[in-house]
Amino acid sequence: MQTFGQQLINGLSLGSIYALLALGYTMVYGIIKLINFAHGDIYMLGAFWGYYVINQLHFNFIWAMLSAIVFCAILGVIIEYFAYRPLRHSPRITALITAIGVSFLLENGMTYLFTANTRSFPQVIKTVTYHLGGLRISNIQLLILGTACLLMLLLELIIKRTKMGRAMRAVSVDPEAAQLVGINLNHTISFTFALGSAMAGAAGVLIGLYYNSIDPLMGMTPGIKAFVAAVIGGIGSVPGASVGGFLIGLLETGVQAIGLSAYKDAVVYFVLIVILLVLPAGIFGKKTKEKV
Amino acid sequence: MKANFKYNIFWLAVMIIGFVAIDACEFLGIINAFIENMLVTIGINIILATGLNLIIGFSGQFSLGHAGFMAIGAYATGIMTQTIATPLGFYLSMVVGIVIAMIAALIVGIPTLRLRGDYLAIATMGAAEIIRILINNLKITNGAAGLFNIPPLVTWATVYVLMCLTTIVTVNFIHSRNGRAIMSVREDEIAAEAMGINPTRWKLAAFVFGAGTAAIGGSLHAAYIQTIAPGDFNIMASIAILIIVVLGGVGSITGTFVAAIVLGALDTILQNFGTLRMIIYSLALILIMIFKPSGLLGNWELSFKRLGTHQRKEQSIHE
Amino acid sequence: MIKWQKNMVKIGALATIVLALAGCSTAKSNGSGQGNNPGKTIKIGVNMELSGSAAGYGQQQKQGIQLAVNKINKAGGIKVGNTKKKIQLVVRDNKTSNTTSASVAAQLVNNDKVVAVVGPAATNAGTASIPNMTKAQVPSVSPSATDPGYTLQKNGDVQKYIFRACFQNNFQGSSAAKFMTNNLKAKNVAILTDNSSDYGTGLTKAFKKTYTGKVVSSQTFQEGDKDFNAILTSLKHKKIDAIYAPGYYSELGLIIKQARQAGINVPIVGSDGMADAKLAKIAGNSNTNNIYYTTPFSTKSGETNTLAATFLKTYQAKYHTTAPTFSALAYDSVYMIKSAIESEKSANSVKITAGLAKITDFKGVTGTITMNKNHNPEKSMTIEKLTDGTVSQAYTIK
Amino acid sequence: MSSPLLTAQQIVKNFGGLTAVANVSVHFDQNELIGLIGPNGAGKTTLFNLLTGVTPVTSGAISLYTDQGVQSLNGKRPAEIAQAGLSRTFQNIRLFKELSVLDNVRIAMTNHYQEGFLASIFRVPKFYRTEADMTLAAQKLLAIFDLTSVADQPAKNLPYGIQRRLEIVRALATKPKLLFLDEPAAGMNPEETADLTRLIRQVQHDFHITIVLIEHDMSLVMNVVERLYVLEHGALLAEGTPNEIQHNPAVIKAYLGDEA
Repeated sequence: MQTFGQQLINGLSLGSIYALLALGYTMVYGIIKLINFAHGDIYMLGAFWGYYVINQLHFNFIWAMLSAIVFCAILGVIIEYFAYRPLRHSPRITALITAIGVSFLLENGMTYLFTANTRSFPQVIKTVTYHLGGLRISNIQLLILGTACLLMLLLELIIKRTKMGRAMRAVSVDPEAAQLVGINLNHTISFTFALGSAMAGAAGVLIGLYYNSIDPLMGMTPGIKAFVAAVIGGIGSVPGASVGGFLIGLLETGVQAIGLSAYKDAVVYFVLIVILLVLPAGIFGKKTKEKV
Repeated sequence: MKANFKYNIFWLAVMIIGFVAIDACEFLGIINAFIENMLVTIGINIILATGLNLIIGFSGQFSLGHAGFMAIGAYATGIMTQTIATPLGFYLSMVVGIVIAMIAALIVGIPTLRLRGDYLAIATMGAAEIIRILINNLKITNGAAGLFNIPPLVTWATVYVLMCLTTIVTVNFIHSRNGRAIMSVREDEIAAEAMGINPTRWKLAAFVFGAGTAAIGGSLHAAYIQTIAPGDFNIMASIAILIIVVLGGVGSITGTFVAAIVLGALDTILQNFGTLRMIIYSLALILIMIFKPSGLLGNWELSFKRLGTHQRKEQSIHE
Repeated sequence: MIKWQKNMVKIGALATIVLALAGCSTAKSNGSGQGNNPGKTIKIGVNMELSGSAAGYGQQQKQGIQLAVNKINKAGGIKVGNTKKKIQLVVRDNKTSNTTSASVAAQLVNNDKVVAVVGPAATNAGTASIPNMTKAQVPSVSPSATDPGYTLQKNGDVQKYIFRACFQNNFQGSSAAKFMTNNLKAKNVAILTDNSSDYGTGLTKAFKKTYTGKVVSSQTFQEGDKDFNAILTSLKHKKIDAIYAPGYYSELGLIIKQARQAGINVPIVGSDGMADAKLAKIAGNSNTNNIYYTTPFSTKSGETNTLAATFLKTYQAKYHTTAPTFSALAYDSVYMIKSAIESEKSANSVKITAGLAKITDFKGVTGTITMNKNHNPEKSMTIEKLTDGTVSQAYTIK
Repeated sequence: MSSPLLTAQQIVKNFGGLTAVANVSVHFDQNELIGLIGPNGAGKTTLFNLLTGVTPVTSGAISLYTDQGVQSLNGKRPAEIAQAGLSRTFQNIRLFKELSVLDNVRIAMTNHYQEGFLASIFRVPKFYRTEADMTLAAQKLLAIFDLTSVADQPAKNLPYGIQRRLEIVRALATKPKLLFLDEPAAGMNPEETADLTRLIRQVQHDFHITIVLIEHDMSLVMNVVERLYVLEHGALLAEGTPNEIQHNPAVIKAYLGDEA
């Protein structure tokens, strides 16, 4: 029972990481239907930014995180402006390939500039492990879990309650019609990228701190997993991304707990396929039926 | 009929001239092992990308799992030629690979092909990863260490001939009743169904066909490189094939040829740039996509028929 | 219909020509068979993982290679007969891809005309390069291809042109097993294997073959994994005396950290992929206790081996960090080639191959090396113990 | 009266809590030209979709009368229903836009020309013969409807009226026994509508098939059809000849209420 409780904590803490990343995926996809392959790499850049400002400029944790959020938001807007905006009216598969190109560029550019070596992230917050009836949970795990939930609520609020959020929803349903009612398409999409990338930046610093290990390819695997999480949850849906993230986290933990660690990813993909077959648009996705 | 035959002879001549040219260059030493390596890689990529283009470009189904089927072909060859190290053994293993890949494609395709767009992409990606993880954990495949010392049963000539054959078969498939049915499903599934075309069946046909060609590519890869490992067939490998298809132009087999050659040559030239190679490659990718959003050739197709339109009229008169 | 048959005949004729031509291309003989010769300089190729998933390890090896070449060139170069020739490095990136590794090998031997190659780092990339190396009769020394079969052909004969500077898996795995039984008195162990390459799986196979105690649990992880809490939690309540975890420092650092934080304090034993100062940096010094690993190169060996001492010093001066094992192995690879050239008094690639096969009592940074008949270096192994993140003890195994 | 071709008995369709079609029974006879009218949202297109299998019925029976006897179409996929001899056009034109006019027609003939997979791949003479037969048949059909000149053009390049016509030709190419036309005159000017009227008569006459027509253009409907069904709120309001319907008080009320 105690082991089960501990595994639940492990799963939730892993899931909160996927959820953090999946939120950014889901937002960008929701609005321009682009699988932003470079999202995982923006997360990597956030981690590296944190690494440098803490080591070189001696920022504290809060400032490092805030500055990483701003840095990644700007980066997201720049990438959107140069790489995706020219392709807005092109086939979606073209934009996908461009996103893959951006991802390659960020990974290899960072490898070129900073070498491929793994670096240890400066431990600006000392890890404290709390013992709760035989269960262990660290302050950083709680921090990540808290941040993931907080950001999810914040996003939900922005999307549901603000003017920009309304514009985002409008664009995601019908960009042309949104323009007709006076919504600035470019601003809205830039804002979405800024928001999504900011979340990746926050995730980068948090996860860098948690695992204490960063490298230029760190965004690849979590990026794909987070995308799977977003799809399971119903891509485009904020609560869906979180649920998907936690689901994958718990699933991976469960599979490893019963000793099938070699098949952990296979099980995740299998569950993904099964969920899509039952719910073709994910758990929270809206089913769209073509009108005849 | 006579006119059709003329075009076929024309294409055959092109293929033979290509073969003779490569052979002559090889003989004269213009093509050394390095260039040959590049040409073979390009040839294998053409086989892989043509099959994927059939799935993506012609049947309109976004598959991201091509490397999984390639892995099946590669491992069939890797395992079987350990015991039957003859050219016959290679062809036998290739056939076995094709059959297993097609069966796997059926198992994957029947449930997933009802998904649409990106959901299908992610499901096929998952399926390919499951195949790779199984290979990574099986004894017969030698797990993560992969297989090496695979007998060298393939020369550039084998790759060339098989490249021509798969292309002919694929193009013939597309330019037939089958191909038109597949394209109608891409254009409008509901209308196609109202015309008596079973969309699931035709999507599946394209998917299974593509998987078969992927297995051929895998077999050739295994026998030429003589080393295979599960890591060769990961998501990035599927994406590499997808890049060729999109860069050449979705729905253009000619484009697939051009893109495979351009990317193959680019990759080889970039080998001289050391660590900068992947940076230049990714920049090139982004720039080509921005300036040529529908691919290098769009959906343009090289056709001798179109080059001689007057002959077409002649043909219809004969009929 | 008759016309059609006529045409069929034509196709048949053409097909015959094609096949004849195909035969012609394969029948062509393959060069004179003398290998590559040096020009004014001795060209040594580097076929290395400089991008892609193994880039971290490849870049460390490249640093070791460059250090060795700089040192040799500063001293005037390599003595070939009566003249001294400088080394010219040709570094090429194989992207951690087997196909590219084959292509890079072909380019190095055919276009760059190198007389020897250092690399690749991984077994698979290495085996993919073998056909081209063999065809051109140019030797390669891999600093870190550990699969026992790497230097062997299918029939068990040695690959004539393929050498390595590192231990093969069987030796490391069985040494670790003996060490855990004899020194750590571990009767029940758990195994945690890096399942993404031959390295971890090969070591585990060798370990299981030798280990006489009970393997309580055998789990795997993938390269790039960062969260091991689930596996570790499942081990926590099992009765284990030690953990055997063959893999690289990037993942092992995290395993150590998360194990210690989860309250698992049993010894963790690994392999030379762990022998890197970054291990303790990632794990945190306070967590890096009771850690052992097999390695050919001990940072403590500077105390007895003067070569190692100078290497460590120059490496520290140039790259501002303690030299990792991969760099040391790559450094030795270059010197092994140098030694082969000097003993054969020729920098012809076939001669270098012969020289490499005859290496005996070569004094290297990673020990005194003798090349055995299977092109595996025989040298002594060290097991290092880490306490508070630094090497506290070193056991030598013969 | 001629013998029945298709009957639908008490068919019901519920979408969630909403009843789109309630207890509708219709019968279409051999070689008949039938109109289906009703205000917007009356469930006309839904009825088409139910009969052609695009959406499954909640309850009720659909039967097709063939030479081999009565065949139930319940639970059949649209493709099977199409193969059984029911074809249709769409309210919002659904041509294969990127493909040529000729290919649009040839695709509809897919099930009538068995080429065989291997035959097509290896281009045996039989393939060329089948392909030539198929093309010839398609060209003949195009010639009848005056589309020969645009045969090689992609369907998306055609003007609106021609696209509608092509859709009818494509539907005919499946060799149907029963053809459903969903608002064929929508968006046409009076001249084009007049053309269409002639066309529909010609089709029925030349191809000896049953045609069911949804149309808002009363001049067209009253001109060509022999019998009419009127739907309102998913239920059958009236049935009869154009003359009867025009004088049916319930219909007049429904229409005046709708247009007022």
